[in-house]
Amino acid sequence: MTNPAQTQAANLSNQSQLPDADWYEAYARDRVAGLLDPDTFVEFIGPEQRVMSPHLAQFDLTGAFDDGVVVGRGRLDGQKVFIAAQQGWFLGGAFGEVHGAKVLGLLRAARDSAGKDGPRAVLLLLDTGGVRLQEANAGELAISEIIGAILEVRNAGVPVLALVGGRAGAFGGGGIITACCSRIIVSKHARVSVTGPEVIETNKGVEEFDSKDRALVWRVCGARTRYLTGGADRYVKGTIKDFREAAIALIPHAPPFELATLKAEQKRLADRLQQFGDCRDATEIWRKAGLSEPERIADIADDAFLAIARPKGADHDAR
Amino acid sequence: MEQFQVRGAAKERARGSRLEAITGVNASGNLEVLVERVLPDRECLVEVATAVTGFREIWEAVIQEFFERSSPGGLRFSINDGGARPDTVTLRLMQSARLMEAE
Amino acid sequence: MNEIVDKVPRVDIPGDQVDFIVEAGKPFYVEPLFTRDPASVTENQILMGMTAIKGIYAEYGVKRLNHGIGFPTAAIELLLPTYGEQLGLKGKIATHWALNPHPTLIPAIESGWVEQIHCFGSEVGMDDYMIARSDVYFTGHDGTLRSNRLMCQTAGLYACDMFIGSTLQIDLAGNSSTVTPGRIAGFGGAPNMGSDAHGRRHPTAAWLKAGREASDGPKELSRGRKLVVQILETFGEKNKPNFVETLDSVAMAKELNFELAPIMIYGDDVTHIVTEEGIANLLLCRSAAEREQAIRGVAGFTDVGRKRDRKAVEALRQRGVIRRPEDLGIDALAANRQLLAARSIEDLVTWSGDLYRPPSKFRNW
Amino acid sequence: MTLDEVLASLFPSGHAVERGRSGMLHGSGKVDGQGDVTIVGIAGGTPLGVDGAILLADRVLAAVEAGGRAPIVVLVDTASQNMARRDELLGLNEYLAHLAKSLALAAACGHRTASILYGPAAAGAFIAAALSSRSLVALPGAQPSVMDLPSISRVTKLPLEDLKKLAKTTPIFAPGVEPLFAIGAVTEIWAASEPLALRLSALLGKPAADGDARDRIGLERKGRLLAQKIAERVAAEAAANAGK
Repeated sequence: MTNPAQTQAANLSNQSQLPDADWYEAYARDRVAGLLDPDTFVEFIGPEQRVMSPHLAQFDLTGAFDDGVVVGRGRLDGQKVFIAAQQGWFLGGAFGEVHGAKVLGLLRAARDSAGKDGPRAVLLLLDTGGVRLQEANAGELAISEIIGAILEVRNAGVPVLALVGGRAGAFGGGGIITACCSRIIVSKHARVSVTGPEVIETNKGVEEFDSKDRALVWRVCGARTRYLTGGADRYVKGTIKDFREAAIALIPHAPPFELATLKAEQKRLADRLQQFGDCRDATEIWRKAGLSEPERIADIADDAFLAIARPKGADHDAR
Repeated sequence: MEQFQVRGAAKERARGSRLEAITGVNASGNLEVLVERVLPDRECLVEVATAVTGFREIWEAVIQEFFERSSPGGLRFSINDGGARPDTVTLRLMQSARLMEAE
Repeated sequence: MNEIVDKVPRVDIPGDQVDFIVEAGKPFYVEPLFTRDPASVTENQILMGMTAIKGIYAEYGVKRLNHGIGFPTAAIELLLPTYGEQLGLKGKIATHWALNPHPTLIPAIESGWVEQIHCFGSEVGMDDYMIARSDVYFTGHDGTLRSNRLMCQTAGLYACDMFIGSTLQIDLAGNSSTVTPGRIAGFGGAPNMGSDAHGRRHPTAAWLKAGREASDGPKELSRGRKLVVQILETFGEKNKPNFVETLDSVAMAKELNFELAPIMIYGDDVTHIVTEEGIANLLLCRSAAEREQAIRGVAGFTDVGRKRDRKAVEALRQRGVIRRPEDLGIDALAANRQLLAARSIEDLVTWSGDLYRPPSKFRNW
Repeated sequence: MTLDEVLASLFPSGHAVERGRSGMLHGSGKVDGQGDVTIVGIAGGTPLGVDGAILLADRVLAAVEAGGRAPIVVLVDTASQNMARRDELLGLNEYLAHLAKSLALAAACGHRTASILYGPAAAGAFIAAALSSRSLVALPGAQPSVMDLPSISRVTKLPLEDLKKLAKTTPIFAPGVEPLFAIGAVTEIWAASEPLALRLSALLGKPAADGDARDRIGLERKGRLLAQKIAERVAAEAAANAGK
């Protein structure tokens, strides 16, 4: 009787509980409030402005007052940051025209104000299935624009962090956006991927990918696999505070966007193909990487998982 | 999809001084409610956009009872609904009214 | 059978009762029927759970009980170590259970709420946990559950002071059924759990209190009553009302020429109905008309609920027949998922000391 | 157009293009007025997977490292990203991002980048190979898409016929060159009858817009009416709040 689509969001009326709340369950606004220093968040184009998607009505869908993304500025450990948080509950957090343009505008503002008085970092709280099919072209293009803008922000010397741990994960263009950021923070529930398991199953058959085998889904796309192979930089336990602490720690250690970084990434990704290119399951990768008890890694508790020494190369500046 | 308004009279002005609040989310079986303190003290209004048609009568009953119980004078509620059940609608309306009680 | 072997580790069904054997060649798929994902528990189910704990469990001091498999009772299981603890009810309620191995009861067990559980059958993924908690679960010498179905049915009928479970439809007399158009579901042990055994003679405080509420006769001669509680939201999936004038099972019985309409629990056995609107205590009703208004009075915005006689319902509320959450001192807005002892399957695994192994379909990691 | 036709008409003054592993192309060509340009690409409708993306990125980064400002032309005839468990397991998102980053770095280092679409390109492959250059040209045979209509129909539960009708009234969701041109994703559409070499020379000779102008173009073409205004509104609110 469980249905992931019906998973309930926590409605947190008590703001002081926020830092200890589960990232996975929290609404986008609660994640923002709990992540930043208390009462420092200022929203841009707030919900009262009702800047909503004009494209959903023709699909017989109601919209959201913020089109599923909250953008604004605030302070993190006293430092200025810009922040965008997707609402994974609304249409799977997918990128549409308005949604995408809000994130794009935020990134451009960060780029244009980079410097002494500008933001110290941009935080992207991704929770998305990718493109919103009802406005697929606008969503796809927005993703490309956002990728370009992230790289411009990085080029201007401002780190961009991806924080992923929501129910929708970071799929499709959201997965590509994640990997364009300077640093990536994930929690246990995160899935970072391009093609969703259901889509692979529909196109290639259940033998290729049984999307109902949820343990397999997480071994292929999940946080532990990404973290152990260098697809994510930090693996945190699930509270909002855990994400906050990791973000604070990572901002000073963001790799620059330059040729040396990309050459290192080229080598890193080529090495991965050479080492693990014939693997079909994460347990095979973990075995090859010399980790002990690879078949248990997906099941152990977070503390035990964090005690594992990551394979060589998984901790890197090549992003 | 269906859109409509339900107006009501309130016995008194809603407590607190907060000007706006938002709660819930437009998802399957859920709804988001945006509340704004923009009306005269004795008036209240709920604007509904719902994905599910044919339940207007129940919506009106739910909202009128909410007006009676909470007396949210001066408040305008705007709803984006993803097919929530009446109990969830009542809960979200009450939650949003409670948020406005903050000073 | 999955496999034919020379010697089985234990005997559940003696060989002389078996006429045919088919080796399936692959493991038999067992549906995890009793597993409810805490992630799907709603705020209103939490509110109903709080209402039930305070207005029924605490009110009657219910210690021996059986739970159905719905989400509202799963919410109650998850509220015991939190909300129940806040109310100081540990050790005073819900200590002895006739219950399948519900994973959602793990936090209460680990918090020391539960003294004993007799299970009808087993549940996928719970084996290692039950072996480790043989102090609570009634297991055999090899650590596994015995097949206790018959004993549990008897215990449910005679020994339990309360059955509480969900249903899909309930009528104005309190009859309930899980048959709805297009969906014919069985009702497992509910008819047995959810009926008052007139042969019972051993008293408990809960049983006696329920009996006295139902009786106007001399106290010394009033018998006890089993608490039979239906807990349900006023609307079900796709906004279908759960309260109806006539059960769909009546029409179905006519259509299929059944001699008996499939009723899960008959109205005269039901003692309480709990919805998000509050509790209707049918024990305190003295006429069919009163029962009807008590039921309408908790039926929310369904047609049945909106056709209530408002004055009669208010009078019932004054008498305590109907109790709203606020009458019990419960703030509906305090019904928050943060109150759940576990909010995910993963939390249950943690509570179990990694002994509970959820089926893959429940994983999100 | 076939690959040979594309190469012949774009680079009549000469080209040397190798077809490598995984359907990947690399080499160089001569463009009048622009000198040698780097050519990379995907041919034959090959899905873009981890193996292909890493090869393409390698060539792009080599061009950046070589210095100079030689233009980079990306020829695109792919399906979508390779939909396979193995590719996802290995982190396809990182490989596609790496390709997008390499093309962005090249542009930032002064290389004129242009993707030339002469076949299909969908979803993630469309983002990484086609949309990551500063210009995107559609040749005859180009079939850009995010998601095909039957799939959109399945997800949105709207009948295919209704979607087809709807697609005539808005460029916002339907596949094809025209809608993607209207929203600003496709920079130019070239017809087979045109002198393609001249058009390429003109395109590469024109400096890329200062920054990403696709939202402005989408507005000018009336295909994407909101994006630019909203991005500007966010930036304006951010500026009004600056220093706080």
